[in-house]
Amino acid sequence: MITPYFVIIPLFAAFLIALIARKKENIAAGIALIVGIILCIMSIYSFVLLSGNEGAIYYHFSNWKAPITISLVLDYLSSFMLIIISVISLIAIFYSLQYLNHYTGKWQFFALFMLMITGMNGVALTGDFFNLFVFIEISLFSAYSLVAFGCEAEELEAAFKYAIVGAISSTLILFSVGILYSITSSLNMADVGRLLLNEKSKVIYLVYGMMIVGFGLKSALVPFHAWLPDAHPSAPAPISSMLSGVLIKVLGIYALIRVFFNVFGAPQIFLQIILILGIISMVVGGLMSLMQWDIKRLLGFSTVSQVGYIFLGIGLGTPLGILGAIFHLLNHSIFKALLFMNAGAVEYALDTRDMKQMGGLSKKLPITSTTSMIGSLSISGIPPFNGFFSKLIIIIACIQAGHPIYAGWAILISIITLAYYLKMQRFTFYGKQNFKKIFEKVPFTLKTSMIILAGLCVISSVLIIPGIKEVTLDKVTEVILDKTKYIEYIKPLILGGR
Amino acid sequence: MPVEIWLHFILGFMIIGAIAALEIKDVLSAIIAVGIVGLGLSVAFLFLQAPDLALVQFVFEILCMIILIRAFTHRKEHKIDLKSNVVLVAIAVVILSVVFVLGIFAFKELPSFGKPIARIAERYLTKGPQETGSANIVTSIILDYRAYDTLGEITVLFTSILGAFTILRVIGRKQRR
Amino acid sequence: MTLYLMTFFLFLVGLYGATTKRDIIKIILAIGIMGYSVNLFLILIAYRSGAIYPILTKSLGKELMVDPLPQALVLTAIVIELGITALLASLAIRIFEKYKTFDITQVRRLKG
Amino acid sequence: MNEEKGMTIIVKTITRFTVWLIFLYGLYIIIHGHLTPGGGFAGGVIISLSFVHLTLAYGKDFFLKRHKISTLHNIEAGGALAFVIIGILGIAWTGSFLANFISTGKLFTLKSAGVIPLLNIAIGAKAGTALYLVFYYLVTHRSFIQKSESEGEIK
Repeated sequence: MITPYFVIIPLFAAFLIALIARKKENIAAGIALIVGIILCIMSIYSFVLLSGNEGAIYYHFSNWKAPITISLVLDYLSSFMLIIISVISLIAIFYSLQYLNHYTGKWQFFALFMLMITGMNGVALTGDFFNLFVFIEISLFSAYSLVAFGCEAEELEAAFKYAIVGAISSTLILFSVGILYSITSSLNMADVGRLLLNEKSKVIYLVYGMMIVGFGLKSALVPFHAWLPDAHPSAPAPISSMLSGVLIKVLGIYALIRVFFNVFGAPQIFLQIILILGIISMVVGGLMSLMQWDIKRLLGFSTVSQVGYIFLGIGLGTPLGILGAIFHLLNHSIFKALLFMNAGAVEYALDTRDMKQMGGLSKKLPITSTTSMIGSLSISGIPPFNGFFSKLIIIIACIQAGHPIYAGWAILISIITLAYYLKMQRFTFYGKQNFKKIFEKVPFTLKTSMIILAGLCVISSVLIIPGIKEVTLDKVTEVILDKTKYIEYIKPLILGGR
Repeated sequence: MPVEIWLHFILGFMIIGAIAALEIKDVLSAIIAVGIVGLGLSVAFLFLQAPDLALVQFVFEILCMIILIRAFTHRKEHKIDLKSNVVLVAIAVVILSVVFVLGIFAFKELPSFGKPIARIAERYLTKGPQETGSANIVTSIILDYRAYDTLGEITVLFTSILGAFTILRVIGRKQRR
Repeated sequence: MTLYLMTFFLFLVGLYGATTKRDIIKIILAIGIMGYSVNLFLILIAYRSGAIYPILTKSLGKELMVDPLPQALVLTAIVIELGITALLASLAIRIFEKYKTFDITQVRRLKG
Repeated sequence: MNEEKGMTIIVKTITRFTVWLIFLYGLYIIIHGHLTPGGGFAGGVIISLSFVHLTLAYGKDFFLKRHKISTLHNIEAGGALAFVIIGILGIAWTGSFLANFISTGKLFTLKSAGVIPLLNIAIGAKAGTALYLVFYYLVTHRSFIQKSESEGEIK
């Protein structure tokens, strides 16, 4: 049973780093790297393992049965999220080995990084509402600290805003969990889903509202997005790519999908709200990105816009829409991580994030420039790269579901995306040279990580080829759309003993 | 007097304390007002038959007050007569009142006070002591039935201490050349 | 029912403070108030009329006890609240060092 | 309140008696967590309050002369690690993480409830030191950092 080890291993590593590696930074980095590799192998293995276990593995703690104790549910959706978490985090750990040369406190960085992975893995696996809240808090606490890692004024300010927003949203989620417990007297997600089938009280709408606001704040949907363009750029580059690439997806989008599709059974009012908010965030994020001159802020607003695409796909509620959303989620985590790492490399070389002080870098930093070009083309949806396919699926799904206007918006924003990324390329890597001198060359681990991610941008398009699609993305889509399977397993165990 | 009336009294007291804490000008008084709200909560826990929580809330409140007072009140430069933005306050009050009115309709549907469903609770109460050997059933839940949550809890505490330690480094970045 | 509504009102008071106040210390206190109200709500829904605390003693027989599960949850929630208070306080101290003020409207190098 | 030297002689004398009472009460709460109200966390907070009490009365340097801050860090991480290790031992004995693998014993006696008292002690050690560390860092932030920089503890 490998399920609990996804949480135990990084947790153990974090405590171990705090115990033995406080003065020895290389040991801390080594432990983190080893854990990253182990988790990466385990997560891919878990996806393979599922096909032999009818698509779901359940694990119960402390030797008790489900509604009494906490259960972990490993199905294709969880496994998919685990793969994203572990692959991106492994690359981010590798990237930060040399990126952290200019920071103090390496061991705190790696310990907090391990705790962030613990929290996200816990969220992806848990089958219990209160446990979801606890693990959200673990990953958020480490995220606040890592955003403020540089201890500059702006970073502290961004971390404070993020912490306030995070605390409000977590409190809302806890309140709604309390209401759910009151009407069902259970905390297990599957059990709650089963009991809500014949529950017709109005208070459930209050729960919907609180959950949408709570998880919407975490995933930066537009009325709740104000913290993201501050918090994500302020962090060190590997953390920015973790936050934008993985954290908001696990805490916001994954949690919303799990709660609303598998537990509440995709109520129509939820789909409508998510659809509208998704389109608004797509448009607002895109337009705001056009006006940015700080390279990382531009990427931050771009995240808001791309998250809008994902929510558009989810809000359609059709199998094709959800397939597109899932695929775009994977792709976005790859190329947004890549783009933040590029920005980090540029910042490492020039010590500035202002695009007006760059220009003509393509000759000095050829690898950074090339990989950044690949990332930009992917995110704006140019054919050979993965972003094209996921956006295409979402647009086709819009037309198929009878919303051609939404498809039009998606195409328009895709063009705007291309425009602001071309602007970024033009002012950063091409055109007139505006910087004075390059402080330092981009080190080895930074280059390697960027090349790997750029390779993944091309490779992940393979997932959409018929034949491979059926065993990967379609399985994930099935889990989301099939509510009965998720809640079924709890039935024979009601109030069971050991 | 029945428990409900006492609780109404304590809750009213807590609401007044909370509003006072948010509106008072002086930092020390505001922190103490919140401390009173927390101690009111501790008393409410006693009335609601939760002695574990009353104890934890009580000591937690003392520690929090000591930390906040020592961390914030010796900063002489700080003046706290800040006026909030009137437009923002108006918007917030309108939205929150709407939410409150919606809440009136929603909370009617909850099981009424004093009559919870307590489906799983029966299981814990009847079999808990025999199965875990702990006379304190709350302890048997947090350390046996749901010990994984407690692991999460100590991890949260660990993270926040490590985070505070990280944030309080004086020098975050080394000088660039 | 009125008890639930009063708790909800306390929650909204905290939310009001966290969204409108300008002073960083007041915002931290408001977050604390929100936490209190949620904890109280969880314990209110666990109460059974005429029940006693869920701890066995030798002299007691089989008496009605309150729901122990929310008490276990609130124990965890209190610790989490303590963690967020500590983290916010340390952030506030550092912000005061850098900006020399606790006024959130002047802590504004970022435009978001 | 003078941070360096602490409070007056009266406070110091009374503290000398009360601090042990507080500390022992915290220990009692931790050890009897499975029998009476309280538990690891409540007891840990009380123990940390006794340290806080000392620090407030005697000034912030008093405590550190006796115990180095890194010892406290070790106890904190060690307590957390002990919790995880007890959980992993559960896997080894019964196949389930955090399982109660020691026999539960007789109800109402101190030596009952299997691993619960051990977990309580681990939580108590962790929470007690952790909360004192938070207090210490927040209250003595500036001077602590300068001092440890000169000692080379923080690079």
